[in-house]
Amino acid sequence: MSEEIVLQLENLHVYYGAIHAIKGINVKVPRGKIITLIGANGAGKTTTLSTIAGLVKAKTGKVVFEGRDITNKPAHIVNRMGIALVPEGRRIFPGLTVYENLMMGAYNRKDKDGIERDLEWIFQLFPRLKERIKQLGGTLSGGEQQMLAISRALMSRPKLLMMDEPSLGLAPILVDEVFEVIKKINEEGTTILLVEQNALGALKISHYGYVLETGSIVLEGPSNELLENDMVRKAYLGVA
Amino acid sequence: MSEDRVKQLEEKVAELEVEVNKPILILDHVTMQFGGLIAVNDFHNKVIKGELLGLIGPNGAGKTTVFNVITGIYYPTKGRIIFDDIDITPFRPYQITHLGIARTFQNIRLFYDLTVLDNVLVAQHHELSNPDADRILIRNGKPPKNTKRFWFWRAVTKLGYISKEREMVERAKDLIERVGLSHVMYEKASALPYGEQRKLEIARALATKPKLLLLDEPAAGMNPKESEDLMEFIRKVRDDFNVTILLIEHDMKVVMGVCERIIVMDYGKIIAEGTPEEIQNNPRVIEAYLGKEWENV
Amino acid sequence: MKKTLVLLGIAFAIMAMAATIKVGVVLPMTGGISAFGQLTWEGIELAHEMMPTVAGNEVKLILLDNRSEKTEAANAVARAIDKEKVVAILGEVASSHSLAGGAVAEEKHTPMLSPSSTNPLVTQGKKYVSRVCFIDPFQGGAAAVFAAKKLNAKTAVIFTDIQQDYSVGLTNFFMKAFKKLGGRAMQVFYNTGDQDFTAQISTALAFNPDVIFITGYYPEAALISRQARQLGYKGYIMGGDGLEAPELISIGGKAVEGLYFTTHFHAKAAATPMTKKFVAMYEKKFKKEPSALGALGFDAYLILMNAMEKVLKANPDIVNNLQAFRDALAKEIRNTKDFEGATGKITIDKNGNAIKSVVVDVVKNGKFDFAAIINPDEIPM
Amino acid sequence: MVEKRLSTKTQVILTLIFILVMALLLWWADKGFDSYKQRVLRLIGIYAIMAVSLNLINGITGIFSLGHAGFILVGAYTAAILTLTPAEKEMSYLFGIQPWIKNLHADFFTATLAGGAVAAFSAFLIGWPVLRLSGDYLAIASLGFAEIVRIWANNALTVTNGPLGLKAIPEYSTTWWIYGWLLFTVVFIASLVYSSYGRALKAIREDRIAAEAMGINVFKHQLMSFVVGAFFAGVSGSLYAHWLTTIDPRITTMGPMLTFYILIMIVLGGLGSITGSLIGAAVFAILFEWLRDLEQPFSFFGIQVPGIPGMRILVISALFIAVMIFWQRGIMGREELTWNNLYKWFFGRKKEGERS
Amino acid sequence: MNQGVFFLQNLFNALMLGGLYALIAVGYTMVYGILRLINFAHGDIMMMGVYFAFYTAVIFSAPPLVAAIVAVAGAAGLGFLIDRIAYKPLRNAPRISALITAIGMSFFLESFAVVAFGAVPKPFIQIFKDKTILNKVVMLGGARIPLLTFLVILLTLVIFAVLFLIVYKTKIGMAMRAISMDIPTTALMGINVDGVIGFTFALGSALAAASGIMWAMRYPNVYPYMGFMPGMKAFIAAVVGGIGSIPGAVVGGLLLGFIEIFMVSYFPTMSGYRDAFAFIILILILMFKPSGILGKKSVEKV
Repeated sequence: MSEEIVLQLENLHVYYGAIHAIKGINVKVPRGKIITLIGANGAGKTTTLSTIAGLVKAKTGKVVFEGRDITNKPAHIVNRMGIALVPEGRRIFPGLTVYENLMMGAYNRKDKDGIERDLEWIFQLFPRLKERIKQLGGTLSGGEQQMLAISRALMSRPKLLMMDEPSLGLAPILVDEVFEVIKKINEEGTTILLVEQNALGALKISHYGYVLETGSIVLEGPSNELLENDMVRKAYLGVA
Repeated sequence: MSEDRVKQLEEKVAELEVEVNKPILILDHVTMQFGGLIAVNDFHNKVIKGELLGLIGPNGAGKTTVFNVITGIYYPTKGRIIFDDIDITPFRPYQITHLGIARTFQNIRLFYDLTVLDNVLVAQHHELSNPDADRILIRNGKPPKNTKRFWFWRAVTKLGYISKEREMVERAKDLIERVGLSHVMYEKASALPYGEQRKLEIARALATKPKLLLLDEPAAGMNPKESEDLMEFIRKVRDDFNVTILLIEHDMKVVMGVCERIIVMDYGKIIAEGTPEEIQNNPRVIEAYLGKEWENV
Repeated sequence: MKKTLVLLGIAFAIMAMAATIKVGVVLPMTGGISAFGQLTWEGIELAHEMMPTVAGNEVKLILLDNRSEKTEAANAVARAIDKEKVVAILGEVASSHSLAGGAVAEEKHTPMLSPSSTNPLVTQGKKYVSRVCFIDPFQGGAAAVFAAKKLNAKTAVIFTDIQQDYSVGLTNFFMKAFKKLGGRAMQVFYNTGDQDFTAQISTALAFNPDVIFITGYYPEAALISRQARQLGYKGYIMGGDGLEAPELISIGGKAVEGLYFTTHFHAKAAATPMTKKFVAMYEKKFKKEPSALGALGFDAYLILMNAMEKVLKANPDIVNNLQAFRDALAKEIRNTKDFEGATGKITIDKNGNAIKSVVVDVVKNGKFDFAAIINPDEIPM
Repeated sequence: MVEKRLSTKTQVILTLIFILVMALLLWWADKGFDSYKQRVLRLIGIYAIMAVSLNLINGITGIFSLGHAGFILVGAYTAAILTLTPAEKEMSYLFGIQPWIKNLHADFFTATLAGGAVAAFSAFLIGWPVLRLSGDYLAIASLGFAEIVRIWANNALTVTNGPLGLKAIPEYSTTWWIYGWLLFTVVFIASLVYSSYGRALKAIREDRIAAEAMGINVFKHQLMSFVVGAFFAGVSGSLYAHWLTTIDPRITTMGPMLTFYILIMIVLGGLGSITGSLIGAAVFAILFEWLRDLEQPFSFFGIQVPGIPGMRILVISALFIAVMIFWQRGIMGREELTWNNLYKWFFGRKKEGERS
Repeated sequence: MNQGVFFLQNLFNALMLGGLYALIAVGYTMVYGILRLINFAHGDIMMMGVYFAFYTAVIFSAPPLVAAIVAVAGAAGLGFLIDRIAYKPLRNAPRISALITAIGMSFFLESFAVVAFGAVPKPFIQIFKDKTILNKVVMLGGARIPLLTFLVILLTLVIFAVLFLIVYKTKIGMAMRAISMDIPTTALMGINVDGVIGFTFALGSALAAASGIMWAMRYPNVYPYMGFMPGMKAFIAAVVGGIGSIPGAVVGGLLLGFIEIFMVSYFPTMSGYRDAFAFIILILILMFKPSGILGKKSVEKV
């Protein structure tokens, strides 16, 4: 089966000052799939996403998106090419209303009708946001903020949606809901690169996974195989 | 038996229980309001000496606010906080620390530009320099900690300082050893990996010689393996250092695994309280917080 | 052959004799009061162009900026004396700077000649520091005489720039003299750099003064005049030598018409030949009307050269003995008598202060015009 | 693993030798330098005291104070009023003088101590409101207080002689006095910084909330740092007044500009480094004098460049901006030039390999 | 002069001064609002703007309006450039570094003006002649009020309204507000953050130039240090009003203008303390309402 690769990381190295955060990783994201990166805190998951998004500069290596080299392009250019990132900790704009937050996502879009349609779609996905459309982002609860952050990213109609720890800090009951939504978004045609600590949840919904440890990929494979892998089970699923 | 008698006996039992399970901390109908938002609503509970108590609840339920009220960062809108028989409600955070409550933070707050050793040493400074907490102790009929007088001049002139400093360093090194960080003693805190930063933060809190230790999401950002080590570590801390521990945690495995009693909060209110088993089977908790997955664990 | 050698020898001897004499110029060329420094420098430059040599020796000016700061004022003087090995120093402008720099010059036994520091303390008790301008008690007295006798003023409001020692000093001397002459005076304060004086003016007008006397500098004086006229003040406006600058008129516009101020020179008043020469040269070089600061700088240079010439004529070899030269020069400067400078006839007394008449100018048709002259003996001291 | 370090005894001996060598050098400079170089040398010493004291407040404790000039002014006036004789004061106060001010008199050492003490006391008073603020607000409020003090000095004619300032102050500030006080300042502040107090101050700088949770009375410690810094600022003010021999409350003499200059010194040397402040003060004082050559006419590859006044400050401000952009940590960063660090520098290169 | 007229006169004096402070303060507050940077060079940009106008008018004998437009455009360009060169490299540095750089930039612009334009004050009136209608005086209930006062007040209102529209009703305004909350996340939305910040600087600097020209028409004295005190006062006005808030800048500016004028008018012996008033108000406000009169309170997250 030949898959179209949307995003490819080739031997990527990233440094924070003297700290070698990413040590030559290779990742492929095929169109229409959910790919997940799992690993402990400090393994380099967030750094990988930040590098793709253009927030952090790579030292060597390449980021290729739809055949074009986008390594070290500024964040706003990367976004305009079709990559959206739902950052860790949600990072919604607390002083903007829910509506304005969503519009920030659609900042570079000119098609008014399309924006309208996407708004409708998002309100279907998250009916609760519609109720709170005039509220300031900062007054939403944690779960609602996470939904808003995802919706905001979707408003740019990304070809690739990257999510950094969407389940972080959420009540267990909400975690499941978030994974459900991710799955649904993917089923409607968006390619997703997901970073999670909740390895179980992430692997359950993804197609393929990479395991990151101190900046290197130590294991990769189809998600269902990783779920069975002894090392993964021990270190990340907490199953002896 | 008459109802009165039953009541009397019950009261007697309760009294005895009080003797045995003496509370170290009482939150007496505490309410914390920010503008229109009620972050903590009539929180009424206690922490028993020596126990390992968990505080859980969804994001924004007011857990961290409870910590901030206990440690004096916020002054509660209503209610009192009694620690070790002293009403600490009006006290400043540093005074509360001096009386014996130490804490860690949700987003680790180390002194990043200081070495591991210095981070721990900072926590011992107050013992020597803070006579005003002594005054509080004396006023409440407790033995003072005998803070050194004229510590400032000793520090500057080094008269009667060097031996004390040496003592402090010894104690700090010992503590660092006990938490297993001696290999990074002279590293800057910022250079430590995440897990060790968490440990350092706990070590630093322990260096203030607390009776009660508040841990704010100690397992955040740890993988299951690390979390398991952490549980072990927390239990060890409780036993070795003879402290009472109150912790906020999201990782249910940690909470259920380590805590003896759990309080569940939602929208600023306590919605349930009990042993891990009781909590896991409490329908309200399942509905508001845990979800079905936990029902039959 | 022998002849050539002799000729060469003579040539060498002449070259050896014709030394370069260094003169340090310490002025605020940047910073808060840099305008005064730059105006003074114009006059000094002009005089140097006119008289680049003294007794066959080339004069080299070394300009040192003091950034309008005291620390630098003292450092620059020290540098001129020790590093640049200057014979004498021209400067500084502001009295407070001259005090800081003067202390250094005095200590190092180097003559210093200030063009425009009018505070009495600048030369007090010093042997090496002199000036070519009159002192404030003198100026304040002259202004009071003019106000009381020529303008028949009975009441005066004095605008004092509380940040300028010059202004505060002048206010003090004017008030004393004016009260002695039977007038009533009141004081209002402002700060250097203030732009809005409407509050002070409103207060002043309530006193109903015959004359408003502004003891500060021209930028504020121009604004005070404008705003006073806008608020309907009809009486006289007066000021001290700090007002003399073409900008007074260009900023003040019609409002300063009829304004009187005491100053150091006017072409019509002290018609020395040098005045005319100075005015002509200045207008040619800078394409604008000369300023009093420029004239004082010009005179300071010339008086220094005059003294130098006398010293060198008496003993040409003194060029080679820096300290002796400095000592002799300092003495000679204080022997200046009836020197005809651009600002009139100047005599420097044994305390280092210039004795000269005070000129009163008036603004007429957008130009500075001569109004009166007050001689030293008219002033009640 | 044990840190590579010299024994305390070696360090003490090295330090004593260093002080002795410096004293000899100073003695030589005091005899051999012309007065210009001596002036600059003394100015370096005065600047160094100002810089080290501001560094305690800004660099070590992390209180971004812009009010140092105010303390310097208070110290300068207090000391100058004390060393001037009643007769001298009578003469220079044009608007009359408060009798109690007139009759105050003391020797230079006492006057300097008093200058420091009054500055420290004013810091104690100002600290109560100012230290309740943080960040930019604190910076602006402290700047405001310094300006209020300066404006007061400008208006209080019978106390300070207003804008006329104080003149003919005796030139007591010899090289020995200045460097003696500098030594005392450095020893005092260094032994404070390298004690449990210093650690507490640094902890406050790093994270005041965590510091408070460690039992540190943040306000009291900040106030202490503020007061100690102000004391030495007052001392430097006294030395400054008796070096310059005349002071006034002008904005260019004792205004925000002076604070900014000291700030440049400590940022250049490295915020948080005492030795850095010393280096910064020296670099600043020397640079300003050295760059005077830029303002003299000179020839550049055969082209005659006329002297342009103002080039110095233009070049220095451009350099300063460049330092901030490319070299934010300054010369020393937060490190100190200690024997241990020198030792590590020369012999400790292997260290990185040793660690696993 | 009777009491009523005296009061009216001072009222308009205060409105004029306060309006000018407010105009300068708005530029300060915008930059602070999005970058949390006290742009100490703001007053100096105003000074440069006035010089631009002066030289355009003198060298090219341009009509006043053209000179004003050139100055506003020039200052906008300068503001943009300053941000690019000096502040942009420090976006991720501690805020104190940026603050110190701003102080350095202020020194730089001042000394640049000394070297390039000379320190001798230039009379701005040469361009805007005395006969300009704006210098006409209107009699109002016995008080004499220059027409310029009305222009300043009107312009303050207009600029305030325009800015309000830009910030709250346009996309770029939304982006500006977003940047003030979270820079990296704004970049993730596909917004050229540096472009928006540059735009803010340009806008603030253009405002500075516009207010500088009016300042110079009222106080026609152009010199390299003219920006320092107005800049300082405007900054205080911005803080007093609530820094980051545009209506706050207007309120703060007017308040400062009123207090200065009325204190000096009714307590003439205190006029030497005039500059101290501003600082005393500043400190009082910081003590009792640190976020300013109209500022929002920010709680530090623990």
